[in-house]
Amino acid sequence: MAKSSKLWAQIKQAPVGGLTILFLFIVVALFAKFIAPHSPIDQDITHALSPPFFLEGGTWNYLLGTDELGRDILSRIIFGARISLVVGFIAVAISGSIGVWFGLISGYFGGKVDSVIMRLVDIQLSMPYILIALALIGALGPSLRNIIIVIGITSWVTYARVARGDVLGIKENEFVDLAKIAGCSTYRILVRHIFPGVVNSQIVLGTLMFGRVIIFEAALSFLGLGVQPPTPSWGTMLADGRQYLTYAWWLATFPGFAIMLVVLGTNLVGDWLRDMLDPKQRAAVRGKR
Amino acid sequence: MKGESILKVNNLKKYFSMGKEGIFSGKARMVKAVDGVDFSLYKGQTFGLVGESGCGKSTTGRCILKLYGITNGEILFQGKNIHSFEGKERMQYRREVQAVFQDPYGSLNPRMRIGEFIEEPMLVHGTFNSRDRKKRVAKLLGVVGLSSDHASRYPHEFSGGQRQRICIARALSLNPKLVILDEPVSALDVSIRAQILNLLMDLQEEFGLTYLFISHDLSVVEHISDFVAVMYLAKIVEMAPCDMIFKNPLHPYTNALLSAILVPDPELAQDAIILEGDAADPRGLEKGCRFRDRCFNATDECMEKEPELIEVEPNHKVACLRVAQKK
Amino acid sequence: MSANEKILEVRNLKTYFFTNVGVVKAVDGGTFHLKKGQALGIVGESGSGKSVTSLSILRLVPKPAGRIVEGEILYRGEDLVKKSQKEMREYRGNRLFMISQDPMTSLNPVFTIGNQIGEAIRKRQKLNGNDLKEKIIEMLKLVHIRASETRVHAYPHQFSGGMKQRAMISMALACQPEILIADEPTTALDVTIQAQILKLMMEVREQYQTSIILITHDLGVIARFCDYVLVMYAGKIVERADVKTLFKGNRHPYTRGLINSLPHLGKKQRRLETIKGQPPDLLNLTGGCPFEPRCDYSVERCSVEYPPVESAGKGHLLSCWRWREI
Amino acid sequence: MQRYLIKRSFQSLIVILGITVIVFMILHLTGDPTDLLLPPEAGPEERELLRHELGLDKPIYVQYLEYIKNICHGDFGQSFRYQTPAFSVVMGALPATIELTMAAMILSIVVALPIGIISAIRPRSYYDTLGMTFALLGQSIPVYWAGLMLILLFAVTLGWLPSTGRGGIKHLILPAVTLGMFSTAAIARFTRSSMIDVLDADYIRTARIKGLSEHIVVLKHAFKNASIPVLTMTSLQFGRMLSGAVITETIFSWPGVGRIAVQAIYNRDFPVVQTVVLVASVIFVGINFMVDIIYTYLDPRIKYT
Repeated sequence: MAKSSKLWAQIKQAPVGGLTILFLFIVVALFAKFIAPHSPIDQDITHALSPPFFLEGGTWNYLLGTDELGRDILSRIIFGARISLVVGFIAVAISGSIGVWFGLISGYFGGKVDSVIMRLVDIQLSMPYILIALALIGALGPSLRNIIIVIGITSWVTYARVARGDVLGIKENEFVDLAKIAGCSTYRILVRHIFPGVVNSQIVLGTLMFGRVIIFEAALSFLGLGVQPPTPSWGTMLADGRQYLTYAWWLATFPGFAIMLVVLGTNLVGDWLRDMLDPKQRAAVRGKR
Repeated sequence: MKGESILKVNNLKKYFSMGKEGIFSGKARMVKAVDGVDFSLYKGQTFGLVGESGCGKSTTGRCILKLYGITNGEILFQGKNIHSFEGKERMQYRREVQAVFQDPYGSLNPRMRIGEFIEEPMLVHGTFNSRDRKKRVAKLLGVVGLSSDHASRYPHEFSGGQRQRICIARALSLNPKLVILDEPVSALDVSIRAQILNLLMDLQEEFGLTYLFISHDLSVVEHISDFVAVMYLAKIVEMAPCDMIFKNPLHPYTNALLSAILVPDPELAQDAIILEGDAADPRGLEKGCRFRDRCFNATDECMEKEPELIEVEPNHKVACLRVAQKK
Repeated sequence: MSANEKILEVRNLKTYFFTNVGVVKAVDGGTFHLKKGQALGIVGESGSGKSVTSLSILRLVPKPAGRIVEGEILYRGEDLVKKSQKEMREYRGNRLFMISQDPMTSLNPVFTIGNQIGEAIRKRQKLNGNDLKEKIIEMLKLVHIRASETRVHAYPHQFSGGMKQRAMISMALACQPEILIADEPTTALDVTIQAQILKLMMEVREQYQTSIILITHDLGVIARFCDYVLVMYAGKIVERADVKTLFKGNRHPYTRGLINSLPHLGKKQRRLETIKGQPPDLLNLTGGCPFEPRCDYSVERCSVEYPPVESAGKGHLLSCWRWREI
Repeated sequence: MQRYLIKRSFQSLIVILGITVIVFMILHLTGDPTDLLLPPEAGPEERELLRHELGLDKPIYVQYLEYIKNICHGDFGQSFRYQTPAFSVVMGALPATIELTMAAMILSIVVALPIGIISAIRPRSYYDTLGMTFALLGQSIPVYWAGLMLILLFAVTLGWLPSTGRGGIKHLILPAVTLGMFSTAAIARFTRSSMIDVLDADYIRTARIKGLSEHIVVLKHAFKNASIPVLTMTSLQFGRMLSGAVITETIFSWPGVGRIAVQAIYNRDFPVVQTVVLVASVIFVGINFMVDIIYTYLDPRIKYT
């Protein structure tokens, strides 16, 4: 009774803005075909660099204007959401499932296993990850699949560190000893007793990392080694728009704004989830990429 | 009085390594948590193991529970060395020895329903089918004074005393022979403590359980135990049947402990023996009696010679040179 | 200054915690006083409000959830409830001091013991350099810390639990407060160390005529140390009496149950008497007596109306509808 | 303390070795460098010859050992593009990057600490809400977009500050703000939460019981404790910054190692890429090691273990 009313009190504090942003983002990405007013790749040179509707020369046909090839920016942003959603979702799933296991094993067994995994984490944290990612993508070729894989394997450390910290705490609990005394196998202890205790913080982390990954993917595209044209991606749009910054500012501004909104949404929702599911975990994880 | 021995601890030693002394020297720093302890548990009886924090009483319990490997000595369960158990025998041991710990909050997995929690040992050991297990959970809940519809609830809905009852129910689920009770009432409020102690004693009678009762609280130990051992810095300093040790304590440490108990009665004027200083660092003790620095009776000999635990009167063992000389 | 002077009077103190789940009435109408040189015990189980009472006196109730909603805390006639936090600083450390529950966490781990005691000394005397250091060493000697000359420079983690509690007491001595509140000062310590600390506190009390409020769940400590005792249950003071009356002539069913449920050394009984049921849920209290569900004497009236404070003898007050029959 | 520092330097060494392994592996993953060095029409014999010259026909561990040997001698290989030693290419650009990251770091700390501390003292106050809203935004804005928007506003529209190149404080402002934005937000939020944690501690209550003034309680007793996790977090931010510098330098045409590295990746100039990665990693490991030494002053518990 006390717990349910507490839960309700926390649900009432839900960040409506953040949830709305994320909801819209997912809907837009899933139904881009039906929502977008234009094709994202059809070029119309006659309307190239047309400004957004509220500026002089803008038309309602191209709400947010067009780019240098006359493609509708709004439609490109709508289709770009797909890339962000797919990359964010899969990369988080990959890195989360790698990281959580490393963290579980490292924390539970301790000793030499722990030292080895923690050194791996240190190594990963010490390297400028963006260069590693760039070099890897350069080597493997810039396909969507490779981008997801590279982001996935370069961001497992955060999950591992958080999971390890959780496990170290959970391990101190006497129910773990009681499980051993009852004759539970190590696998059962890990899966039934330890894992449920790390799930909440991993969900929180995954939400926050979702935003980070979107930024990361766009950064790769921005540097030219992300999703290749003509597929619309927010990072590529930013990079392309950069050249026209002085006289067609809308090219770079709107896709960046979209990234910021989505990331803001994940941050808001992530913070709320953390307060609700995992009050112990502080902003600690935020800084660690 | 004694009856059948169920578990025997012979010269048990447990040292913990505290890291290496230097990166390049192989010598490890050792903390001797338990340093040569002998005792036996007899069927249907309660053996009280009492001492202050860090004396090694809990470590002893954990060695018996096979949560730690041991450094030296042996633990015999019904005549067999428990550290030689493999496979089937190991599971058999896990079935027959259970435990209840101090912290009622840490003992329950917050994400497991009470029913699952009590059922888990039976599930792991493959006893009964699913339906019978559920029935048994309901029955066990009744035995410890809870209602069977508590099974579907989560731990956060229960108070400390109720949680401890749940732990007891789980411990009983496999019909164990021996239950290690490690400070089972220390974290509970005074008014709840008595409930749990009564429950433990009732269950012992009903199921013929053997208890190893580990506690720092002498009045609780006196209440529940048949036989008591007092530990100080990794060793037993005095061991005797309960009445004997409380009526006629021989070791100066036992005396000091007893006099430090605050009797809830303002009219009983007490003159506590105030011991100087803190418990010594076990690392500094190479020779001599481990209690010598705090002892009000220590002589030069105590600095040099380590006393053995010897029987000074029938069933009453003490590790003190001065007491041994007097007798 | 007479020996019977009331230096602290608490009147109808109500300290509530406003959580997002509901209001917890941690202290609900506490009235008591403390005389010069007296050792007042407050006994109760977890959640009874005994610690919140002491924090209220110091005006250190955890914000923002906790608040003193009503009542007066008169220290020599001055109402502390009305003081600002800045004004309270003149009382804390000078007139009032508290030793808290856990010596392990109540000292700051990153400063030396000497530094932390020095802060307390400098509150009263503006000492510096060597004078200050000597004063600190003197303080450590007062609480029987050996080798105090070197221990001044030690950090808390190098001290054992008992030594930390001694260091806390030496801080109290440096402040020379009129009222020393000790919140479970020995709970985290071993029995032999507990005996040392209690002895030290008795010395302090005798030597400096300090009034002490000792908060504990341990009736043994109360019997040993206190003159007068308050028994708290679910935020209410249910019974108060001098220590002898409390143990021998108590009339409240909770007090009686509490005392009887203790195992008595040397008096081997097969079963202990118990108080039935579970501790109360402070969020769901009705208007009646909070002990009613666990009480063997309860009648219908108990669940509806909280009993008034009545006198059962000199200085013996209690709140129970049926105390005359007990 | 010695034990601790010896242990930490030992760990750092292992980390650096591990990095060399990974860099070496990535280098191998990128394929046969002879493709790049030889004209496409080169025959297989020519190729074999070059492979032999470069030692590529030896077993992989021999190649790795030689690689380590060369690094120890300061030989990081020739830049394919500049035809000069890769190490000197990177070292030439390093001061610019250090200038930028240091400026960004100092800016972050100077701005973030007061925001975090004041927000922690008065949680849910007007100031806290404002500070934390900005921090949340700061953590949500991508570096590259922030950079472009700052250029748009201060360079293009207002014309106050230059948008590209290095030289003087004016040139430094926009890149430093861009690079420091995320860290400022992160450190501010983290400082706030660790201060709130610490302000809850028993020893803070003890300090208040002693009647100490509020600023001594907060700045002496609380902050010294809170600074320990904040320092850890800040040192991790350095790692982030070295990555962030890659983007920032690209946007502002800042002549640092980040920009060189990106160009090198485009040009498949691997000796330069690996030198940048190694140098950056060693710097980061070095910073962490210095932070470890600072710890021993902040936290006496470390000194004695």
